[in-house]
Amino acid sequence: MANRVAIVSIAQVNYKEKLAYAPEELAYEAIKPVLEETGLGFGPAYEKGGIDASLQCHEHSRIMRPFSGCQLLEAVGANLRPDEKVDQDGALGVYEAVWQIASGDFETVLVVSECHDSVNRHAGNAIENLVFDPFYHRPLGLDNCNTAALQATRYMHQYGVTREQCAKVAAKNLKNAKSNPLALVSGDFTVEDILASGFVAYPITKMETRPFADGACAMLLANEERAKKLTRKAVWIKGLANCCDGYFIGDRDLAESKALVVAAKKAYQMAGITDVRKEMDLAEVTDEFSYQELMEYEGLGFCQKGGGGKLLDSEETRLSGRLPVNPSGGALSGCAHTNIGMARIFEVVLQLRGEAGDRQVEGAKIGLAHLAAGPCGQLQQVMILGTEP
Amino acid sequence: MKRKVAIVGFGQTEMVARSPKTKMELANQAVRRAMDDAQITIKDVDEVVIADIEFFHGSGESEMQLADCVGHYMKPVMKIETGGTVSGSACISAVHHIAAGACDVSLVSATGVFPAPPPDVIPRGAFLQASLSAGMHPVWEKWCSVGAIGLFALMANAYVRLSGCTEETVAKCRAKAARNATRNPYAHLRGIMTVEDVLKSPMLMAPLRHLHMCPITEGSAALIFASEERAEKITKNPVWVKDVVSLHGAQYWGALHEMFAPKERVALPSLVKACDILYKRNGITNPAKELDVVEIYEPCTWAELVFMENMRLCEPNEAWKLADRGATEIDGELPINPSGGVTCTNPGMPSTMLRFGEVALQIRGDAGEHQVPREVRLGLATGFGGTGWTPLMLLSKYK
Amino acid sequence: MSRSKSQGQYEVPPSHMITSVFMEYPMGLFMGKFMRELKENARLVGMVCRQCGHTMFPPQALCSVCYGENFQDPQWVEVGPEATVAGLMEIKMPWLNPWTLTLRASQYPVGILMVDAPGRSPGVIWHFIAETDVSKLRVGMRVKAVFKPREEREGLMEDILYWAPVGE
Amino acid sequence: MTKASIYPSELESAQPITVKQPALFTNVQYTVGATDSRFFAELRDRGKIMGTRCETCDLVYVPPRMNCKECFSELNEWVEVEEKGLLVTYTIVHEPGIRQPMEPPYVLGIIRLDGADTGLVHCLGEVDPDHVRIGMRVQAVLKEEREGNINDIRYFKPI
Repeated sequence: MANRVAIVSIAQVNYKEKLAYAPEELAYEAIKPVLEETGLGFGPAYEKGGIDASLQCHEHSRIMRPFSGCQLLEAVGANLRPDEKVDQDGALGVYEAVWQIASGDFETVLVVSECHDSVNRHAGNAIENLVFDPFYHRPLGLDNCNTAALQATRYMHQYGVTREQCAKVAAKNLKNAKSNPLALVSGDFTVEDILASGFVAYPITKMETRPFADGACAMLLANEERAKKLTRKAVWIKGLANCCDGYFIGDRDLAESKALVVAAKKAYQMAGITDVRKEMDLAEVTDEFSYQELMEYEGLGFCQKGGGGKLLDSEETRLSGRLPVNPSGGALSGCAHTNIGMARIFEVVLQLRGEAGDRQVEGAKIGLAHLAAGPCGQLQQVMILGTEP
Repeated sequence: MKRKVAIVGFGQTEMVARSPKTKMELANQAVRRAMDDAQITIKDVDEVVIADIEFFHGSGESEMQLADCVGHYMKPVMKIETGGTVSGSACISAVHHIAAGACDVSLVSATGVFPAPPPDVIPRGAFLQASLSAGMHPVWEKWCSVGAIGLFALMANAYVRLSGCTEETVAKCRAKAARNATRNPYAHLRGIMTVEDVLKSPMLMAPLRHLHMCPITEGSAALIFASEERAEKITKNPVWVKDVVSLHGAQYWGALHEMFAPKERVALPSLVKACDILYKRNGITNPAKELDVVEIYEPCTWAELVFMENMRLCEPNEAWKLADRGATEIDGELPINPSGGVTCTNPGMPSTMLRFGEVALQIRGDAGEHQVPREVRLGLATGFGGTGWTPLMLLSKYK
Repeated sequence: MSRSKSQGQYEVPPSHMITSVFMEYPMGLFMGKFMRELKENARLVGMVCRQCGHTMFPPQALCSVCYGENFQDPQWVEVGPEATVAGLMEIKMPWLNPWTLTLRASQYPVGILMVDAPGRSPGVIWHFIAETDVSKLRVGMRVKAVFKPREEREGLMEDILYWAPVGE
Repeated sequence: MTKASIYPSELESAQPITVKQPALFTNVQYTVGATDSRFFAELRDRGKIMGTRCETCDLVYVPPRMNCKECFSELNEWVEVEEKGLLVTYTIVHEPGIRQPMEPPYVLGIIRLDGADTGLVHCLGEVDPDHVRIGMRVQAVLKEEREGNINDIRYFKPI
C-alpha cells in the first residue's frame, strides 16, 4: 500500500455473558487498555496528536435500536469529535479506518466493536430472519443457520466432503481454544462428540455452530509516522479487500464462494503475495459454521477447489501444522456477532506481536484475517497483516 | 486529503408520502438516474457505500438485500448507519475511500421506505414517531416519545424568546421553502403556500405547526464520487469536494441544552464547531459572502434560521431579519435551500445526501427551475441527525 | 413456454409479518444504581464528573463532556427532587407506549426540566408537569417530583407520576 | 488480557438490571412492488410460476427480478416456468423458529424449476426427510385457496 497503515494497539474482553454491563461499559473495558498502552487521549476535534477519530461498529438490527452508535459515544470520546459508525462487523470497521487514515484526513483512528448477543436471547431466530427477503424468504422462516445448512449440504454433495470432516474442524478449533483465555467453549472433543451434539439443521450440529456471546474489541490504527512513534510492535495492513455476492441464495452456486475468490485475489495482489500456501504463516477465518472453514480453504487458495476436506485431513492447518488456521479457536469457541471478523484480526495481530501465549505460532510474520458475513457468506473480506510494512 | 475527489453524478426518485415501489425498486431507480446523470454504467463503479437505517424498514443487514439492485454484486460494499446524518456520513466515507486510493469511482445509495403496521393496529404517524424514539435510551428517554418534534418545539420556543422573531416571519420562511420546492420536480410537498396557509395549519406543539415540521417521505437518492483523473474523463463539470467535516455528540439529549434551553443564543454545538473547523481549514473568513449557495438540513422551519446563525452566515438572533427581507430567497443575496429543503422533503436516510446533491446541481448549473440565478462557485451543505450530529461538505466549481 | 410483456402493478395484498419478539436490554452498572435508588428509595441519583464537574444524569461511567473516567470512586450525588422548567411541550397527539405497543395520551404537558444538581451543570430530564392548564405554566417555574408509592415502583421513569408546581 | 473488571465492586455485585421490551416491528406490512406483485398475482390467479428473463445474459430469474444482477439491465420479459424441477440442495430443520411453515423437523430446499436458471427456496412435503436426495425431481403443490403470497405454494413434493 502506498499510504501505510498499522494497527498499534489492541484489546478484547472475553465472551462470557455480560448482561450486567451497558454497551458503553462493556466497550470501555476493551478501550481502556488501548488508551493505557498508547498513552493517548481524546483531544479537541481535528487537532493532531491524540486519537484523531473514532469508529464504532455495532449492528443496530441486533439490538433493535436505530442509530445505535449513540450508545457508545462517551466510551469512544465522540462528543463534538469526528466519529463514524459502520453498521457491520468490526472487521469492516478496520477496513474503513484504514482508508480514513490512508486518505490523509486522520492520523489515528480508534475502532471499537461491541455486541451483546444476549440482548436477543428471547428473540430466537427472529433477528436473523429480518435479513431475508420479506416476500419470498421471510415467510419460510429462513435464518442464518438453516441457509448455512443448505449451503453445507450442497458443498458436501458437490465435492464429497463428509460430515466427519466438518466435525473435525470444530474438534480442531475447540482444542486450539484451550489455550485462549477469551474463549467461551474449549476442550478435547472427538468427531463423535461433535456429531452427537444434536442437529440444529442437517447437516449442522449444535457444536458446529457459533455459541452466542457478549463481547467488545478495540483497536487503534495509525499512519506510518505515528505508528512508529507509538509502538515497536506495529502490525501493518498489507492488503485488504471485500466483495459482496448476490442476495438471493437460489441464484448462487452455493458450493463455492465466488466473492471470496475475488476478495482474496485483490488482497493478495495488494500485499504482493504470489503463493499464499508458501508465504502465509497463519490464518484466522470465519467459522460460524464448521463447514465454512473448509470452503474458505478453497476460496482463499490454500488448496484446490473441493480440496478443503483433504487439506484438513493432512493436518496442515492444525496449530502445529505448516499453515495453522484458527489458532484462537475461531468463532466456534464463542464470539459475539459483530465481533466475528474483528476477533479474527485481533488474533492475527496478537500472533504477529508474539503475544499469543501457549498457542503462539512460532516466527509468525505474515497472517490472514477473514470475515464472512450475511446469508451463506454473502459478504467476504480478506485482510493480510504483517510485521513489516 | 491525498487525492482530489469530485461528484460526477446525482440521481433521485420522485419523493412521495407512500411509494407503491419496494425499497429495492426505489434504490435501483435512483442508482440508474445517477448513472445516467454521470453517463456511466455499473461496470464503471468500483464500490458502493450504503447509507441505511434498515430498522425503519423492519429489516436487518440491508447491504445484503440491496446487492443486486444497487449494484455492489461482486464489488466491495460498506454500510454506514448513523442517524439522519447517515447519507452524509456515507458520502464522507466514499470521499475517504477515493482519496486513499481504495477505488476511483464510488456510488453512495440511500433509500427511505417506511413500512408500518395495519392502520387499525397502530396509526402510521404514531408508529413512525415511535421508530424514531426507539433510537433513544430504552428507559431514560424512550418512554415518553417526544422525539424530534418535542426537541424542535423547544428550540423554536427558545428562538422566539431570544430573538423576537415573529410567527409571520417564520411562516414567510416556510412559504419560501414551498415556493422553491414547487420549482423542484423531485420535491415531496410542492405547491405554493401563503403565510396564512402556514398560520392556519394545525398546531403540533406550540409554536410548531404541522406545516413547519418535515413530512414523512418515501424515496431514494444516489450520488457518484470519482477521483480527479476519472472525474475529468467522466464529465466536463465535476463538482469538487473541497472539504468534509463530521462531528458527533453525546448519548443523551440532555447534552443539547444549548439548543433547547439556551441563555443567549440557540446553538447546535456540533454545527457551530464543525463550521468553525471547516472555515478555518479552508480560509473562509466571511461565509455569507464567500458561499454562493447553502443547503441546510432543517427538520423544521426554525432550524433553518437557527442553523444559519450557527453557521455564522449572520449574527446570532438575526437570521429571521435576513429571511424577512428576502435575502435567503433563490434570487437573494444568500440563497438558502433552493431545493425546498427538508421541511418539504424528508425521506430520512437520503435527506443529507439530497443536500449534498442539490449543492452539486447548483454548482453545475443543472438545477433547472430552482437554479440560483448567478454563478455558483462555492456551496456548503449540512446534515443533521442522531443526538445532534453534523456532517458538512464544502463543494466547489474549481479544483 | 408462454411469453408476455410486463404491464404495471398487480393487485396483491401486502406481505404481512407478525412476530412477537422481546428484547432484553442491559441497563448497565451505573444506570442500574439509578433504577434501584428510584425503586427502593424514591431518590434520583446522578454523578458529578470528577474531572470537569459536569452533572451526569443519569449516572454514567464516562463523562459526556470531557470523556473522563468516573468509575474509580464515583462521585454520587442526589439530584432534585426539585427542578426548574426550561421548556414546555403540549403533546397534542397520542403516542406509542414502548412497553405494550399500544397508544397512550397524556392529559399533562411534558416539560424539559433542569433538575437541581450540585455539579456545574443541571441534570436534564423530560417529564410530565402536573398542570393541565398550560396557560398557568411558564419557563422558569419550579416543580417537584411526585413519586408512585413504593409497591408500584419498578425503577422506571414512570415511577415519577409527574412534577408538581411548587408554591411560590 | 483478562484482568479484573475496571468497575466498582459495589455495582458489580448488585443484581444485573435488564429491561424487556417488545421489538417495535412485530406487526408490519410490506407493499409488494411492481415485479413481485405480478409473480404473486399470476401464482394466485392462474396457478403459474413466472420469472423474468435477461436477454443479454440469457438467464431466467425465479423469483423474478427487476434487473439482471450480472449486467444490470432492466428486465421486463416475463416467462412462465414449469412447476416441476430439480432439488439443488436441502436441509432438515430441527430447531424451532419463527414463521416456520411446518413443525420441525421439516425439509427446506432450493429447487431449480424447469425453464429457470436460478433456484427457488421452499419446503418439501409428502416426503420422509431421510429419503430426500440432491438431484431428485420435485413438483409444486399449490393451495386451493390462494391469497397472493409465497405460501400459495404449499410445498414441493417428490415426483
